[in-house]
Amino acid sequence: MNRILACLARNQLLISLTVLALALLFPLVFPSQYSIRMATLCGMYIVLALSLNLITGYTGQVSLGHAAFFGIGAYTAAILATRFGLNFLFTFIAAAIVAGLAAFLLGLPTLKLKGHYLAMVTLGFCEIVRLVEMNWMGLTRGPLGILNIPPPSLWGFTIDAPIEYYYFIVALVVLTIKLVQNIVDSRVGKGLIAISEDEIAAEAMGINILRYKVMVFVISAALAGFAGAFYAQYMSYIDPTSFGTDQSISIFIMIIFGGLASIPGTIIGVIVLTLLPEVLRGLMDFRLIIYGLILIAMMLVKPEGLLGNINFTRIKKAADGKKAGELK
Amino acid sequence: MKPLLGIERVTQRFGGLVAVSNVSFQIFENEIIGVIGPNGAGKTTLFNIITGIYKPTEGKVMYDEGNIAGFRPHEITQSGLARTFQNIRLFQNMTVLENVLVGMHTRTKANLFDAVFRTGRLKKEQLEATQKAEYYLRLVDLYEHRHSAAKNLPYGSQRKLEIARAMASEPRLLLLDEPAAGMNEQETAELMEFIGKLKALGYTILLIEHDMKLVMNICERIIVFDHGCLIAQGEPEVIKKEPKVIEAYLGKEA
Amino acid sequence: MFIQQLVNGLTIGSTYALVAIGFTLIFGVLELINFAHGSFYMVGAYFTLMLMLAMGGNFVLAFIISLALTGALGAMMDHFALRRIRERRATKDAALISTIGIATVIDHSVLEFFGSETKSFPAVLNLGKITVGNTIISYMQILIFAVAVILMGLLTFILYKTRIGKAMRAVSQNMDAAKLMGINVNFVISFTFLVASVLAAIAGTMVGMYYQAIEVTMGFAIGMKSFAAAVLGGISVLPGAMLGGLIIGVVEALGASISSGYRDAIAFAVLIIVLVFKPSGLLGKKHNNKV
Amino acid sequence: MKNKSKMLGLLISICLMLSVLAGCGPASEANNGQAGSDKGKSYKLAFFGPLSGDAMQYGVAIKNAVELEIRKVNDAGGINGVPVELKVFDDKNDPKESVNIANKIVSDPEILVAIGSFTSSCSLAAAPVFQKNQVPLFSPTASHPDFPFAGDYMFTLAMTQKLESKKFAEFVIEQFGPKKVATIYQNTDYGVTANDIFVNRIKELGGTVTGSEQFISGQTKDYSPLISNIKAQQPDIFYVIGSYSEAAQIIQQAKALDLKAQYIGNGQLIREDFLKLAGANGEGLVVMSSIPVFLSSALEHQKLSANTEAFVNDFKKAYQVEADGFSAMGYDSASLIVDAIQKAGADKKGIRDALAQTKNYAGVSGNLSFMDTREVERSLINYRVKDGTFIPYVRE
Repeated sequence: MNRILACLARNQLLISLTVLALALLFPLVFPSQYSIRMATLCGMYIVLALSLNLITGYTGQVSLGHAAFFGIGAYTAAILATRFGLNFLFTFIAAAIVAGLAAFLLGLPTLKLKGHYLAMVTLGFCEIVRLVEMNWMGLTRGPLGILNIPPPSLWGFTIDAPIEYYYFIVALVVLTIKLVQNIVDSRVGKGLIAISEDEIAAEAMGINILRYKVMVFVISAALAGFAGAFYAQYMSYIDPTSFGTDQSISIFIMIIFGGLASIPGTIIGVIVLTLLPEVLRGLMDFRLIIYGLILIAMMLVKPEGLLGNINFTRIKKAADGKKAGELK
Repeated sequence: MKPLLGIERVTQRFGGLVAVSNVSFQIFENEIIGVIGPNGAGKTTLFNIITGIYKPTEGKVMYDEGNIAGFRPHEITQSGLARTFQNIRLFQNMTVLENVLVGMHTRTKANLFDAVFRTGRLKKEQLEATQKAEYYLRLVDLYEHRHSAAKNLPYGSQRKLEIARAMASEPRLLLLDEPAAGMNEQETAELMEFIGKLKALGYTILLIEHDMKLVMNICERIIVFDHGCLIAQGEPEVIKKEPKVIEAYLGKEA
Repeated sequence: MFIQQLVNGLTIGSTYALVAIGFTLIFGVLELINFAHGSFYMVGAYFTLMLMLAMGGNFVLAFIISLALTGALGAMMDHFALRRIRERRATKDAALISTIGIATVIDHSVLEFFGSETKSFPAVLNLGKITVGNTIISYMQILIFAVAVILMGLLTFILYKTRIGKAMRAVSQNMDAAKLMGINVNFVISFTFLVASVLAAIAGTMVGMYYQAIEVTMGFAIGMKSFAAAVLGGISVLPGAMLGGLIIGVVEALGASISSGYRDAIAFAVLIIVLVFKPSGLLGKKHNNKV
Repeated sequence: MKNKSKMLGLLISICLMLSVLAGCGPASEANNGQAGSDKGKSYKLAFFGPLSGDAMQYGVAIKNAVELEIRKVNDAGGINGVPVELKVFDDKNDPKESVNIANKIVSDPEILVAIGSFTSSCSLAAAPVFQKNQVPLFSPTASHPDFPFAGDYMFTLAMTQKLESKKFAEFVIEQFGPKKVATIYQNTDYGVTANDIFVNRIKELGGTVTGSEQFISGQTKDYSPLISNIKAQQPDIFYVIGSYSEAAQIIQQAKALDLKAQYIGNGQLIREDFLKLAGANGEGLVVMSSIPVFLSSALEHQKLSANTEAFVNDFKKAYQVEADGFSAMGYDSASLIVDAIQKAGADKKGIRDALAQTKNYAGVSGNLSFMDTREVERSLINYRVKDGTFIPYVRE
């Protein structure tokens, strides 16, 4: 098994390029609006899941409130786009900033909490945000939701054909992957992983635990806000029902299913769990029973997720090390 | 000669229990000080006070003319104190090299901006850091295992890795909490010889240890604790004969 | 009017306490948030109702069989789904996801067999009500409060006065050490799930009797609030579940009288504020980290 | 033990791989529409609504009624000899799903008209997709005021809340005089809009509104704090806007807290389950509705038109369950679409124009006509609950 992993690890770059090529060719192979739409939604969820993986996978802090930032981003973009007609650069960045700010305000006082207490606080926060969206009629029109959100446009060029949306989200996904990888492979990333391994030891190494947790919380929320802005301008209609705690929990399931702290794992986890309900659509009533059973079975067979704690960069280094060792 | 670290009348109470009571002593540059005493004498509690895990109920910890009592642990490490733990606290799933790189956290500067845009500074610093880390690993001859996970190392090597990780933050004072615990004869001898090398490199070391042979051979000064009090202080030979020390260890003659 | 809202709050609070006790028990012993607990609460109520209708209104028998069935379901859940995850030393999140899967299966099976419409629960105990000034208190409200206290007392008795209770506490301190002491850990944990599921079934039936209506979504609705109650009181501390439940109930009732829309937002805001100032909950022991 | 988990693992991964492959395959619609009609010449329609999840009961009722009409038409030889085929989709009452399905439907150019969805938020979400692809979307029940204006291909058989709630307010003032009114409403697009329009119209007609309390459906079962608020305002009239199960529990808890007022409700409560749930507490409740009631208990007291009578019996025979207002609207939607296809043939724009000109159509759900803004105008049918059944309202 580890021989396969080693070979995978060695030509990591080759594999990711082929996957990217496949992604770019996808709309030509499956041209129907429905498949492109599903692929675009997968892309959006990948951005969301990767950002949550930064907090839960790499830094070990369970957050069940990710949909709150997804919602804040969506509403920020929707309100800015509908009321001021700003181009998508502005709405996306504003969405990320507002979501990041919300994460900062929540994170600063609460990130000293551990494990289940933090999970409850984030779950509660997600419910509070949803209730604010439901009740603040003046800003969000409450349950009526926001209609006719204009598609993203920049200096005259508007994105509205499904295929344009698809390539737009593929670009966002690549950006997110690069961002997460860069953070993880840096001194900052090592600090985060140290926090997830053993907080006391990490602090003894001179890492300011609270500052790092708040930082990663803000980055991940900003990314979720980004995905929210895309969702708002892609669906052209949003209402509070899609930003509740059930959405947070389903994103959380995706990263556990795919494998914590693993970018390829998260991507596979998202694709499988987004397509599963569609594939089971035919079974109408038993669909969700089977979905539950698959979850249970998966946790029995592979509790650490499909590609859990398989870190290809480490395997590659070990393989190179061994090869170099033999030479010396 | 100005002391590097001064403990002034430090007391620590947990509820009713007094773990450390009114302890004062000083440590000077490039000394190797041993701290001994029966279990529960307050040695590790003192360590935790110095490294900021507990804020002392009373008293001061003077370092660089400032009282660092109550500072956060990461601030204390930043100012040049590094420590190991009684029960090993390595980053288990990270590789040996990565553990040491985390140890160098305070000595490297690449921030989030550098990481995201992979700036030149980040790459240069990463290269230097890796080389320095490999130097420390060679010191504790763990270089060959640098890419294997920390949890796969044998017990003795894990101890040495923890020391290498502490050294990586280039401390002025190295605090070792029972480094020889669980080591066999041959490993303890190697450790003794290694600590000697550290002294030659100019480190100041404060270590807690039960292995009397190691303490008596390597330490220039010994501090003895019993029931949270400092009952004796001085050269190894003097401490050996000190009646209070014998009594603390062997109990009163019948 | 304020006293009436207080009474309303205490009633809602005791329904949360009833469910929160189960959360605290499972978390205390296993350090696991049991997302399926709300589903057992709902399934317990459905079993009682369906059995009662099938057996011509004999409530007591239906109630007892329902407790047995739900308890067995809980123990089975642990045995088949969670035991192997524990044995493989997997992360806690895996067990968490498994309970979410179980909750999904239970909720949608009930939806499949009993349909999605709300079922009316016959008023088994019609005890009437008393009016004090203009505040109305129904005996049923007092009964629910009393049952919550009794259950907590019973559970405290089991935990601190019986052999199995001692074993449960040992497992909660250190599972491996408990094994070495010859405790059959898997049996103890399955028994814990059995007790928690019986508690959930009792709570579900009581709430069904009081509101005279049950529906499939009742489990999810109360699940989050009672988990918040358990955390507010200091998770793994039994009286904490009671205290947390009552506080959240009262805060929600008073909040609703201020602005009905933000009723739950106020309850969760109070929870977050308390946790910020008292990180391990109101009655939770502040565990200082042993270095 | 070891190889058992290996085998289980293999099983799981095969099942996952299959699902991933099937998922990515070219849009494999789960075609579970009408069996029988060959792939050859046929008028294709699509239905989407909540067939699972908590709104399942409403979606299934409408689907059954639509299929009943299509079976009737096909048995009679189809439209000018061409059979009608219906593709059915389940949107789980989730706007995101409705948009997914909308995209699936428009990908198949043969589908002439889409019937759906049940709630306004789902229909609103799907509307832009159908409007952009010029496919008529006919929702039997979406009553959100913005829906008819989401595009000129949008139709709804429900009187929008703007008209319905205004008529309710006028009825209340006319029957009970300008009294003190309190409302409790569900925080959904239906509830918020219905409450706002009703409350404003009451004020315009001189009534006073003592207060409006709001609840989030599915969030809690205990409405006592809200009811205590309302009781303190001592209203004469207490209007409950919510689903039948919520209304029943609210009324039951209001009676338990001795809230003395004339309780009134709207069309959502007209169901057998409401009477069962509310029990004795329902006595004296006045219900205003723009859709008819077919409960067996209410039928004895009512004289039904011939086609309504036929529909009620056919529905009961086909599905062994009572038809309700929603299924009546579903049935009418299907028959209106069939008439439009008869006139305009397989041309979507033609069908749209034919539908828009419908004037006082004697449908099963009452007599209706489309205004030029494609909103529907209906007359109110009101009831009172007496001895556990709905009887036609008569002023006492």
